[in-house]
Amino acid sequence: MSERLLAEFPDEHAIAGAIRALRETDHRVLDAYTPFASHEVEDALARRPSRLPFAVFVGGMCGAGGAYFLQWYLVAHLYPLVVGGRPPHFPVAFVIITFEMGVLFASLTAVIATLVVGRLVRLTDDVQGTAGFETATRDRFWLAVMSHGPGEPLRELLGKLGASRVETPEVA
Amino acid sequence: MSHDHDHDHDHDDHDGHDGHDDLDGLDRREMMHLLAAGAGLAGLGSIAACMEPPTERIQPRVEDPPELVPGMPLTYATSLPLDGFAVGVAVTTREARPIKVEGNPDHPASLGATTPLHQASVLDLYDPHRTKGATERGVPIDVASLLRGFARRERIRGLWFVMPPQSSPLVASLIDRVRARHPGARFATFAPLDRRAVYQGAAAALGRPLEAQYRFDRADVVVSLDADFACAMPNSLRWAHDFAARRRISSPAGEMSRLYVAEPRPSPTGSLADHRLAARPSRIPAIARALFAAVRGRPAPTGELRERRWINAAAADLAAARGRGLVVVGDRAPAELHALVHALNAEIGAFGATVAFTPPAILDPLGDGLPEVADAARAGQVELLVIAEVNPVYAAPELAPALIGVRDTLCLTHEASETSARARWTVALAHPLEAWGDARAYDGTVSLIQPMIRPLHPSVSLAEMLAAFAGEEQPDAHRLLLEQHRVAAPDDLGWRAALRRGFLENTELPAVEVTATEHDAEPAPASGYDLSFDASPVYDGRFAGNAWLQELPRPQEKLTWGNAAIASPATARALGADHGDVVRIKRNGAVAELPLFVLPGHADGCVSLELGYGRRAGGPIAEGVGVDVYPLRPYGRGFVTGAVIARTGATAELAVTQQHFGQDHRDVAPAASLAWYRQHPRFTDHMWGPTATMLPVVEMEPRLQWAMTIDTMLCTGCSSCVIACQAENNIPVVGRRGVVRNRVMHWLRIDTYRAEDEGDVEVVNQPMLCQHCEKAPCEYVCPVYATQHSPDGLNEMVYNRCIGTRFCSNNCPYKVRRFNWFDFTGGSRGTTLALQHNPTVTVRARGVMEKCTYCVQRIRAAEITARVEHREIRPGEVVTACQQACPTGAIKFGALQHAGTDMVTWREEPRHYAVLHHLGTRPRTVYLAKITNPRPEKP
Amino acid sequence: MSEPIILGSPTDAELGDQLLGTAWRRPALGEQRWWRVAFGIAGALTLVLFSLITYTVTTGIGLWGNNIPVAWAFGIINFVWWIGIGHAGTFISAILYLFEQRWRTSINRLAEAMTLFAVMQAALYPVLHLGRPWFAYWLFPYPSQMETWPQVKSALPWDAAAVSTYFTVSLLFWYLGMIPDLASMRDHAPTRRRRIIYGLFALGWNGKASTWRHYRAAYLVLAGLATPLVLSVHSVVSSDFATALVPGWHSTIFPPYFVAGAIFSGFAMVLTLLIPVRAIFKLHNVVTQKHIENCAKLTLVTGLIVAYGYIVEWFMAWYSGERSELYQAWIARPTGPGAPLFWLAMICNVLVPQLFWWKRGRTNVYLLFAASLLINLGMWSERFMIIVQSLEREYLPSMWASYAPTWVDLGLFLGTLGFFSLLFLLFLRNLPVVALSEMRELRHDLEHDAERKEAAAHV
Amino acid sequence: MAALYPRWSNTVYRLALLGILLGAASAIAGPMLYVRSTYNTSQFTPYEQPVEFDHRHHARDDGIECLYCHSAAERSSNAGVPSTGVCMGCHAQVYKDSPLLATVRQSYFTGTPINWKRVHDLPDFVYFDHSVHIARGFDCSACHGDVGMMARVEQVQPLTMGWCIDCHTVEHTTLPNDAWEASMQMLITAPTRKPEITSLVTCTACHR
Repeated sequence: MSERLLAEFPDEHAIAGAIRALRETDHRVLDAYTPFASHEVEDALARRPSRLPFAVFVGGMCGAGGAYFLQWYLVAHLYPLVVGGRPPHFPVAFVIITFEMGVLFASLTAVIATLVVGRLVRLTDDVQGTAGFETATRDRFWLAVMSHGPGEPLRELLGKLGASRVETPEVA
Repeated sequence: MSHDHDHDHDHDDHDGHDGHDDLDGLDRREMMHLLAAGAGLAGLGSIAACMEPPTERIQPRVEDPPELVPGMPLTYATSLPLDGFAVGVAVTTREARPIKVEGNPDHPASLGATTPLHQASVLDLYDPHRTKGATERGVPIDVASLLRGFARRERIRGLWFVMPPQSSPLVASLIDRVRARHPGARFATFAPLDRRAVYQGAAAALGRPLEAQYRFDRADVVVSLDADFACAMPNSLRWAHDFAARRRISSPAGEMSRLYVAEPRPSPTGSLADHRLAARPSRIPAIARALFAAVRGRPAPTGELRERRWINAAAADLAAARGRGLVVVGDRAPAELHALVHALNAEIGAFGATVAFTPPAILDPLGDGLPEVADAARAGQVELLVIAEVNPVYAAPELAPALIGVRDTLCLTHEASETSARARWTVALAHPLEAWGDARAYDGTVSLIQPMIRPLHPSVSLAEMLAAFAGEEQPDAHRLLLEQHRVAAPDDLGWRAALRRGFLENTELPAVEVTATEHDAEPAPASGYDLSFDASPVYDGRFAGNAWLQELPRPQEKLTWGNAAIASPATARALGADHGDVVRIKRNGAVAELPLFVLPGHADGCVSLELGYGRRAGGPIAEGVGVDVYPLRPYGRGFVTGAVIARTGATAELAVTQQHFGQDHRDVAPAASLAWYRQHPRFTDHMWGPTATMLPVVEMEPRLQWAMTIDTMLCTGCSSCVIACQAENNIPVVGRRGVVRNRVMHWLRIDTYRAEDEGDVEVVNQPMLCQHCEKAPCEYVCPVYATQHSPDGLNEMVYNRCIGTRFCSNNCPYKVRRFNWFDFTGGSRGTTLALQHNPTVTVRARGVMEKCTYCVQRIRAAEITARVEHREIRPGEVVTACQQACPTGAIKFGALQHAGTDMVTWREEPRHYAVLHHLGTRPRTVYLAKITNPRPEKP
Repeated sequence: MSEPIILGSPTDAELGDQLLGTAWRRPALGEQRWWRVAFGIAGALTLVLFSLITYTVTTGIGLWGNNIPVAWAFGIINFVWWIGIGHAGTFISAILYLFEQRWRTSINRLAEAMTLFAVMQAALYPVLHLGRPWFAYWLFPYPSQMETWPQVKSALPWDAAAVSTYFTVSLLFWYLGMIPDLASMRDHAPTRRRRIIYGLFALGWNGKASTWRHYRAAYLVLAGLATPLVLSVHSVVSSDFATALVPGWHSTIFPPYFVAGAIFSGFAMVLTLLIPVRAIFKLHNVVTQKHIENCAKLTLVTGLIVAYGYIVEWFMAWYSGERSELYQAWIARPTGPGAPLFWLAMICNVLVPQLFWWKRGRTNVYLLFAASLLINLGMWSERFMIIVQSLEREYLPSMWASYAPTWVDLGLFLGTLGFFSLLFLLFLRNLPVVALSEMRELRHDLEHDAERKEAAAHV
Repeated sequence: MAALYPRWSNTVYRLALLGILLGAASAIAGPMLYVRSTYNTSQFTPYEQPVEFDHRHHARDDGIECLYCHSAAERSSNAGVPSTGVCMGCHAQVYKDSPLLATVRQSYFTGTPINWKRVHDLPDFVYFDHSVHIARGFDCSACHGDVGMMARVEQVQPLTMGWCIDCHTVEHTTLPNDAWEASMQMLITAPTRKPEITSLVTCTACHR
């Protein structure tokens, strides 16, 4: 039966080496927990780059398109009042609000996507309660690994790879 | 959801009438109250507005008079007398209450025009501070019983009446009946701006007191000696119309009349003058004598160069235009000067051509005056003194002690006055709009006065008071009027036609053949400073309680709410004082301290003072505004000499609506002489014609395109259009502090531009109102469509949509948009003032922009009537309030498609121009440049 | 490498204790005398602000000094001034991030907080200066049963869209950047009560690598979006004047001139706030001399652009041949009513920044603090010059008038200063002043650079 | 260290955030709904009048023309409510002493007007003109509903600006002067809004 373990590493290089080493074995590296966005760990995990910018582009275009349509529909179609001798449909004047709404919806999409994809709208999760895990937001680097077989051999392997501490995650 | 103020706005101390503007009047109590409410209000604000609005009520009449359709205006003809002379007016009423006074087009003294006093009279009718009913020593008593008491008394000894000059046939017959009942009763007339000298002069020169009927439409050359005939004389409306008819030219080839004016203070007539001489009032007799001599061929030796040149030029023109010249002299001139001018007019052949003489419309013009009453009072002969409509304690301080001595005084007054405060009995005077009566116009036409509304408060007219003394227990002016004009019954067809017309036909007084005898007027010794006394916007003080007139900017000074010592820059330098410094004026023991108002074009060595201010009674609007200058004025004198003026070191704030009078090389109001205009007919072409624009042409539904044309050549600056606009469109008053802070609400203002070249001041009056631009800069900046363009070319202002960003006012280059800084109209809600509001125009709330709408309510009413009658709008059917009031007809309004109307023909004249044309706003209001007609070689 | 941007080489733990410690150091801010005095003054001014707002809303704009023709005065001056100050924060955190100016890391949160609080003061005025502020919602296209909509050819709905977008994006960018730090505070705050509160805002962050990946992508995208946004917002604010017809307003230099002026007065406010905060919390090791010098240099650059803006205004006024423009720029402003404020603007905006050509000028902290206050005073009087003086001397000489503020105007302006300080003091007390996770990342990057440099040196 | 938050706190947290969002949304949507509800437009609330006047009896049974009592509608902006004299025109003879008409008689002989409650109340800044609508052939029922069926008059149409605009922007010719259905039919079958500013839709048509 497979078991999930959490290993604490003193610094970036240690955890990066451990990740590369573990990838050769058939243990599954679930995720790393780092106090800051470390490039080394990211390269080591070698996951697909985030597709968030694409979502943001789509959100931005919807915002801009929707804003332009709304302005045209209200000002040029429903009640086409003439002001200052300008024709009711006056694209030059619609550009600014279109741009602003494009930026607004793009930003909202970015933040909401981050919260959703990062599953951030929560107070706690499965690893939060593990003993000593608070150092993950201080100076230590934690690694979550799913053992292939029983947990024991993985525990020693992690020790050898430089883990200063290995814990089993507490389901609070 | 609209947020209307649920808590009434009058929680602070003063009367809301003049707008809520006492910034430093904030007391601690109010501050704490607001602090406490502060946190709650933000949340409650929206919820408070959701409470169910109270259901409105409808109260139909019990019995429907056939002619009264709810919602339809009705216009009745009546007349408004002033010091004896009546002007026919047509009053618009809604739901049986008068809301707007307009001129009666058929009446000879009006021809459709009105003066500011006529326009503002409707506000006096609804003044909440009017006296109501009768009081005896302050204790309210019943009016009818008081009158019955006097009616029963016979042969009262020492009965004196003091009243303004009368021309009414009804009053004449009542006076005879009172004399019959009380032998020895004496009737004296008193008017602060007295015209006795006119009749004394006529008596001296022509044998008997006669009235001069001038024909300005036949006069090619007019010389005015301190006579503001276009604005401030009894028949000014008619004279302004006639003068304009002769003056206006429709092409460079036209023939203009020429106007010479010699006057101390720049006046509306003076602003049209081709040659204007700033002359001290004491110099006017000398100038007249020199002119008389020059006309007879002996050029004048006296006076300095400018005066001599002016006299020789005038004399030359008068001699050349024999039979088509006219010399006019102001009412306040001394009697000998009047006599001399009659002789002068005879000399230049004006008699029978440009001037005719008729018996005066005024009854017994040289009869008893106030001095006779004072002498009798001192001699103890006055038992019962009846003072009607006049205020001698205020307006004749010299004679007041004698009058106050009388034991029994009855005062018939419109509002609590200085005189009524000391009278034993005070009776409310009926306003002309709520009383029956008659009066003669200047030319003698008997004009009828009929009530527009049942009297608001128990009040009595002068005729009814006289009838009481004549023995009538229940005096009824209507019955008396019918008897006077021998009308069988009220529904007599002839009488109804007369009432509908407003006057009795061909009752004008016949002309009399006269010859003038020679007279000489020796000039008064000029020592110290001259003081000349003028009528003010509140006339002689009787209209001081009228907020519209108090806030009406004076034609040349643009001063409001109070008076000032007006002097020339040279006099100010001589006094070492500057604009706004308070000066002390002393003469024969009388002292007055007023701020100095420096006015270019004013005569040197002379100070102009305006009567009617510094009232000590008359309601909150009148009291304490300006300084009372009557003490400086000996009884009945138009001007005095020998005054001593000194700086006091203090300064005072002058509430003016225009502070800069130069054009700063911007060609805003072009003017030219006739000769120059003939050489360069297209001199305003750079301010006309289409302007380049990147904007595509916007097509809208084809409808009549409204536009306006104003001829600045005819505008005297008299400002009756400003008050007409205020009366028609419910424009509020902001009070003195509001004017000082540039928050005046008038939708139409008269911009006056002055140019000084070697001593002469050229003046252009330019009525400035919303131009209704086709490419309006105010429209595209409004964030909520509160202002936009209609298919018929109007720049529309929607008050209920405006949120008050005020960007439109910033972006309007003409600055014609006004803002409701406070709740200016809240004070009138619930008082009789609200009755004056025009129901077809929204009464604006706080925080909303407003501007001239070309009287859109009149345009839409005409549109609706035309649509209901399945026809097009007729040319000239829509008349704006300002166009209607203008005496010289300078404002023309109409549709561009109506080719035949004046508005369109005037537009094509070569001297047409648009103000700020280069900005590309394409205004619909087009102006015509001012043309003057100086002598070819400048004298 | 010129001066280092982090002094000493603190470990992650030391950085954490120092930078998070600002929120719970002993003695706590609350007990210190200067804090209580500052908080008292700021609280009083905030109370003055809200009572004057109520007084103005219930009584009318007439309480202010505005009149016709000067229909806009303190209301719009303060709006443009505050929103101008707000732009430096986004400039530092977004634009300098894109230019990989690593020194921006330690001051970006403080600047961004200043932006948010400044925009809150600014957003107050477009509603408060309305004649009928309870209908301000008509500026937004809600489904109205009156079937009437906002008029989008006017610059004011653009303002409404721009300012609300700017506030939202700044708030998101600031909050997103703070989530990792809030997580650190949730884990290391001294008392359980504080840790629960921080936990509420930390959204359960625990530094998962996959989340970091999306986080960094989102942060980069937001920085990318905020850059054109900050340039567009003040261009839109300048379009309030540039699209108008008033002489002195309608010139094409306004958008760049206003944006430069905004960043110029923004950096001045950053300096005004940074210097005292650095001294109080002893952040000299992370906010080094180089940061202060860079802020001074950027202030100088943007100051010169503002000076260029003035020159173009004068030249265009003469070059246009339009009498009213010439009179406005050459006669009305230097000699007309309000001329002292014109000269104050010229001195403070053009002469004062020239001090920063000299190193001594850029490093003397007291001189910088004084210069920053003067610059903001100058920028306020520049807005006065543009708005009020232009309206006082317009096209028709008959409507020339002058303006004078009332005590309500001054009270409201001081009130906004108080409310801004109140918010800033609360920020200093409860939230990490410097972005901790970004500083750690910066420290590690600097180490990698050092190692790579050594490796290159040995080869 | 013990877990700071129990597991269930996540769901509570998400519900709280959702509550805040919904609260904000309802703060915006709430007034919009209220404005369209009959509380605000005061529709379908029969007003209790000082005199129990029953239109069903007068208008439908006796077939009295609307314009007989509301005679001003053809010539003026204001339709006008009949004066007591108009009532007494018939009721001097018919039902001379009916108790229901006590108020009318008392008003007629003492000269005090009857204090009716206004049912169709437009805001003061709106200038509606009856005469031009009648001239265009509109029947009273188009806006007032079928008064002939009402015991007490109530407001049927919302009389909101949107409602007026829907009619004013539709391209229509003069209407045949028939009953309620035709005018309502015209509204339903009308082609879509004609996007052009005509004299009917420009603001000073109704706001002056």
